[in-house]
Amino acid sequence: MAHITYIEAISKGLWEEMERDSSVFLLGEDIGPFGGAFKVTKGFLQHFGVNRVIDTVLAETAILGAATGAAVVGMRPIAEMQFADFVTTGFSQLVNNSASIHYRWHLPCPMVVRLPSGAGIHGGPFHSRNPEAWFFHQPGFKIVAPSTPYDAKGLIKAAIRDNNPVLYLEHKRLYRHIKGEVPETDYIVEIGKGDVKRSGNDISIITYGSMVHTALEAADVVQNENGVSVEVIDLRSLMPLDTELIFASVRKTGKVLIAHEDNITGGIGGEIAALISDQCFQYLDAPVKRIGAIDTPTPYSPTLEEFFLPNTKKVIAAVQELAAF
Amino acid sequence: MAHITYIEAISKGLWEEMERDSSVFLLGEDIGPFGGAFKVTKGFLQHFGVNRVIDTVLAETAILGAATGAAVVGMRPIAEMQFADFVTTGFSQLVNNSASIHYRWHLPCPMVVRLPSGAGIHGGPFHSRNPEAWFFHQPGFKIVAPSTPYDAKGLIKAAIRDNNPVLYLEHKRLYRHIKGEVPETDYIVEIGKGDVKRSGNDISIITYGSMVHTALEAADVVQNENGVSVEVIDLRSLMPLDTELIFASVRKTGKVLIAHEDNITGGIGGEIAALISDQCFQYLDAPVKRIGAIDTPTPYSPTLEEFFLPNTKKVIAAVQELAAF
Amino acid sequence: MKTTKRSNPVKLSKVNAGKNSQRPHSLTQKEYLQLYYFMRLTREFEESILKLYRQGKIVGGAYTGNGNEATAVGSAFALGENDYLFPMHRDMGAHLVKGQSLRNLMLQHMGRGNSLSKGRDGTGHYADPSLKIYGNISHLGAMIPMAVGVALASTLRKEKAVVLTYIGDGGSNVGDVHESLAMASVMKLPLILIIENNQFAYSTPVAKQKAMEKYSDRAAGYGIPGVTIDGTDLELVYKTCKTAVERARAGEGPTVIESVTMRMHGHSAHDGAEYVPKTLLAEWKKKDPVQRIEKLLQDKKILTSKIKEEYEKKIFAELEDAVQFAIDSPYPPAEDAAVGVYAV
Amino acid sequence: MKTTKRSNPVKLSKVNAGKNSQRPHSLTQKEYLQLYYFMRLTREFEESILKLYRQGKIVGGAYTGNGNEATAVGSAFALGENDYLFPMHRDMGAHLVKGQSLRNLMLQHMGRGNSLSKGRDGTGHYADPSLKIYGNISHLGAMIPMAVGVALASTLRKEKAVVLTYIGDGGSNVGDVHESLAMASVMKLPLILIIENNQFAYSTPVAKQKAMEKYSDRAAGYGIPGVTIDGTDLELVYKTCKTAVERARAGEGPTVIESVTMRMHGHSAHDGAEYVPKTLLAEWKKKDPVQRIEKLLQDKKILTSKIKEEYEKKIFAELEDAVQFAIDSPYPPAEDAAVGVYAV
Ligand SMILES: Cc1ncc(C[n+]2csc(CCOP(=O)(O)OP(=O)(O)O)c2C)c(N)n1
Ligand SMILES: Cc1ncc(C[n+]2csc(CCOP(=O)(O)OP(=O)(O)O)c2C)c(N)n1
Ligand SMILES: [Mg+2]
Ligand SMILES: [Mg+2]
Repeated sequence: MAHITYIEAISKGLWEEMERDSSVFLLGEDIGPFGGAFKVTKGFLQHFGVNRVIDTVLAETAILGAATGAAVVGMRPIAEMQFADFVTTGFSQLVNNSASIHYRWHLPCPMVVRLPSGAGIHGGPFHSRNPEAWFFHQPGFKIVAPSTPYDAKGLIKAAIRDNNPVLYLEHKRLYRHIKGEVPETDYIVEIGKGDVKRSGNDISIITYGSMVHTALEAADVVQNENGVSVEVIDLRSLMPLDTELIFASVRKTGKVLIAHEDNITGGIGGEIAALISDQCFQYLDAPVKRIGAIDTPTPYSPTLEEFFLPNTKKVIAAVQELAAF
Repeated sequence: MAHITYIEAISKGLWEEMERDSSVFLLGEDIGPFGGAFKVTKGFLQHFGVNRVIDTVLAETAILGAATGAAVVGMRPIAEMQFADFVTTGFSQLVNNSASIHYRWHLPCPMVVRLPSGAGIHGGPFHSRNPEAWFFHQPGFKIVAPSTPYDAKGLIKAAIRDNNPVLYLEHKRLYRHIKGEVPETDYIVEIGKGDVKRSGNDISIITYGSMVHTALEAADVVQNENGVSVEVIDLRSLMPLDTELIFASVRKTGKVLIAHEDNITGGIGGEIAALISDQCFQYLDAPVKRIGAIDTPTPYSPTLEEFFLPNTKKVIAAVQELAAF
Repeated sequence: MKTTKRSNPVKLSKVNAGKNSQRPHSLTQKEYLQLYYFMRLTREFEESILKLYRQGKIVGGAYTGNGNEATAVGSAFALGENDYLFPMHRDMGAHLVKGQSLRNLMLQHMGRGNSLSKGRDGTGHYADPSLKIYGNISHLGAMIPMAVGVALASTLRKEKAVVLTYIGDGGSNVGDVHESLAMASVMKLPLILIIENNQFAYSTPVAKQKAMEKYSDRAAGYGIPGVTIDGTDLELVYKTCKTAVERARAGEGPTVIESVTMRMHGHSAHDGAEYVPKTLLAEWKKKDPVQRIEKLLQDKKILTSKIKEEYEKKIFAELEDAVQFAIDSPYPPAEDAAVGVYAV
Repeated sequence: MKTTKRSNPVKLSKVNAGKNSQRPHSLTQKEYLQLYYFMRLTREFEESILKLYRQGKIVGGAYTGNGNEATAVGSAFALGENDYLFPMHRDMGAHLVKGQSLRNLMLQHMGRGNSLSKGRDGTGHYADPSLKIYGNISHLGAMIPMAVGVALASTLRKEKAVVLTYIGDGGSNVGDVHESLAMASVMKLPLILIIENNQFAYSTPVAKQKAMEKYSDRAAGYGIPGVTIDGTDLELVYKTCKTAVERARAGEGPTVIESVTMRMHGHSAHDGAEYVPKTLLAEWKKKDPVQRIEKLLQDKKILTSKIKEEYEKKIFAELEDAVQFAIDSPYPPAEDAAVGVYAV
């Protein structure tokens, strides 16, 4: 066991998989000598060489398309977007090519796209994107969003071993703020399996990524202040969803809050709420509630961004409202 | 009143607005002498001239970006995507520039993007896209999807007069298969207002675009065969949603089927189901059900596409299931 | 169910000269005949597609490369077995030369369950790894970044295999093409891009797609060679591509070849193309690539009427077989639609 | 709340010579001094931004154009009042020349509620229609298609106004740039694109961004003029842009100008740029654009120490005022975040 940060866990996972499988390689902007904008691949070039750690031209369509092509002929590329926001510049490659390769061509497309995501760092409208919902709607992707160092390492390794295009959402605010125990030994976190990060009986919070920590903080507060027992489900995988785990929790608690940092409208919380309302209809003691960023671009000023984002206070209020229902 | 097709209604609406406002102009591929792949702008070049009907290079990013730029300085561009599918090639311009111009710059961005959408014409994976969900999730767009000639004309005129980027989804299968009465006199259909296309008491079908006709067919069948009274709500506007109208219908019937041609998972039906489950919790006598295309790319073979798409039979089955609940 | 591959002319066992084609630029008699065979095969195949389209036997639209046969056939003929092909919608001849069977192509056009895409997509939209053919998608230019990725994989794995791909005069303006050439040129990847300038992009004349004289003028903007050639001259296409292939194989990087041709048919089978000046068609008809090679080989006394008849018999027989085979093949079972989004 | 616009040097009433700048290429004494003033103003403004960044007073990141001042100032100086400016993140000098006030720029960098973007975005990311400045977004290249649209609007409305925009050596590879040049060249739009080749894209040396010799080599691929110039030579930048502006205004279409400079600072204030060879910086330091123009004007006896002091006094006073004004200005009220997604 090592006590490491979220970002160290990602690096370790990448490193181990590159050691294990020579068909794995990295491509992206400034990932070589510089080690990447967030230093995730620091030292990789020196160890793995220029054929495994490839600095590209500044061109996301080329990066994502090249990763797709290389994957189709048997390599295992890992493409880094410098910020998740810039995946929009190569959007067509992912939704038109990568996602449907297997359905159309019956060939695996084992690629990973690393997406440094999320707000709360005063990045403004163009360095704060949570891009999951667009790809969640496009059949063919797997999407993961770890919240802890353990999950971050286990999921990057699983993503690399998966034979489908996997979008790996790594939250920038968690990079250096979250530390945790991570095995030195080889392990993966299975894609499609959520995790009960806190068990409780009164209310289920279904969440992922950065909001897991927000939910856990809120859960402690309402436990102490209101004696409300909250269960926190960390989805970990957004596609496929662990509906088993979600429904089991809902059947137990009967009350649900879905929380994500992404904008509410059209976010994946809507799909989850719809699934729960459909599949757990008889078990619901209250309407399924959702919390997320308000429906605006991510504003730049601290005051605005604070108002824009969900936070512990807002989650507590939502939980208390549900408890009172 | 003229009895005209859906596609004629779109053309008439465009024509009238171009006559009314000289700042309105068209740009796109093959829209000039050729009159567009679907002939929506046939005869426009001859009447309005090369400065109002502009054939562009084959480059959607340039088309959508140029429309955005022209709109920001006071023109009212209407960009045609030859097929909705190709909007992915200019995705970044829309979600990064157009959608947030007003929020960031406090300037109007009065542009319309025409999106010939939808499947059922054996177009295969790349000529059948229903693109609404991606943009539904991006704050800043208005999105309309008419189902009748009356709405098609009224909504294109409203879209052109709107000071925001409006995505106008025109369903290819409706172009020449749907005829209806359309006033010669000036009128608009207000964006944000849905329409009760059939009133009923037992079950509400919330739908839009091509599925409105499927729903109406199904409603007649279950009325006759099962004596079930179905209300069909045509959203017409997907963003903003007419939640008033939706909730009123749900409060009346207590049972809801949401139907769209787009893939189910992550489609806007999820958001609508979530809103209903939240806001109409006490009124629901059955779980909110959804029907749509299965979660795959649009397959090419007739047998596959038939299985892939929702149709009258499937809607009838879903309604009967709800009725029996 | 896999069906017979490569449609071979009588006695010709193999088109490609070994794994990494080292065929000299000058063509042997045998090669001339192979080329002629594939030119005719391409033309006759597309004619039968049009006939089937009019009979309502094609699912969706039908595209032909009439006028483009020399470009499609001559370019693919410069490839070796291990080389990769990313053809466009006017390049049926390239599919055939690379070894695709008429049966598989017919099955694709009729959306049958035993087609290479299993009916999920049509026409040339399929992949056949056994022949290293990776078809296009509808989005113009979108396959080129993937071709770059394959060229990168080939380089990383020291395959010495090259990647040949295509784009039209209209599609050349899509950003994907630019990003691909930027990446391929900096990485010196074994990529050959043929720009098929066939005078029109759907209804839009090429004058409305470009302000420069030649598409090959864009190559200098990436520091790579660019040439413009008469795309109806089969030998010239082959030799130009051969040079580019050898250059790529030697690790000297990408080449852009603008092949000037004419789209002799409508954009697709439903398009009457009234917007194309009759005089322009008449001009280009004189350069019909199939007639050109036929005349050349007759003048060279390589193509005898006996061989010609033999080939025609074979071609029509094969076509009949392929059409019948496809018609007799069932559509995929409906429930198949739900299967295969993910690889296991 | 609107704040004072254009930061004018002493006595200089107007920078732009009338609506559609017809200023001759040769610079008057007064113009030389205006240019010098804006060069110093740009340099000092960015220095104070860095100071504020280190003091934690800037929201988010801070970018400077140190080494790029002549390109930013000289290019914008070639514009008239009615011309449009789409500046990039190294072009603070262009904002200033086009008339933006230090107060507004400080407010932007500090995310204040009375900034032009009302705190929704930072740095140069704002629009000021009164000055025809439309800022970039973070996505490199994404503003250029919009600039093309403005150039189209200008043409359709017969404004005779030109559009000046910029991209970096890295950003030039983004597809948006290609599609923009393809459209602008075919439509002969009044667009000027300056490619700021400052040797690096973040940590990536330009040798890894291009295989051709010059970025201006790409212009021929669109049939438009392309030149490469020393971007530290203020006069040369101005005159080159002036020629391009007049060409565009005359309806002769776009021009690409590669301005070769050096990014003397890190990519942004947090970046130590250890990856940049010290020798390279030393080389370029000799060509410091601000020192170059200072020396030139001193040699020409245009810039006296008296004027220099005067300007410095004025600049530092204005900067102090702007900083204080911004610091004293409140952040927007939190609830503002929910307002203004749609125009009414
Ligand atoms: C990105 C994109 N935009 C638009 C289309 C619609 N479309 C299909 S073919 C075509 C014309 C293509 O012309 P060109 O590239 O010259 O190829 P050609 O058909 O002439 O061989 C168009 C506009 C498309 N397929 N992809
Ligand atoms: C489409 C896109 N990809 C990646 C980035 C991240 N990024 C911001 S600036 C930068 C380097 C830009 O280099 P260059 O274009 O040369 O401009 P410079 O900063 O050197 O002036 C990168 C990679 C971005 N902003 N946009
Ligand atoms: Mg063409
Ligand atoms: Mg640079």
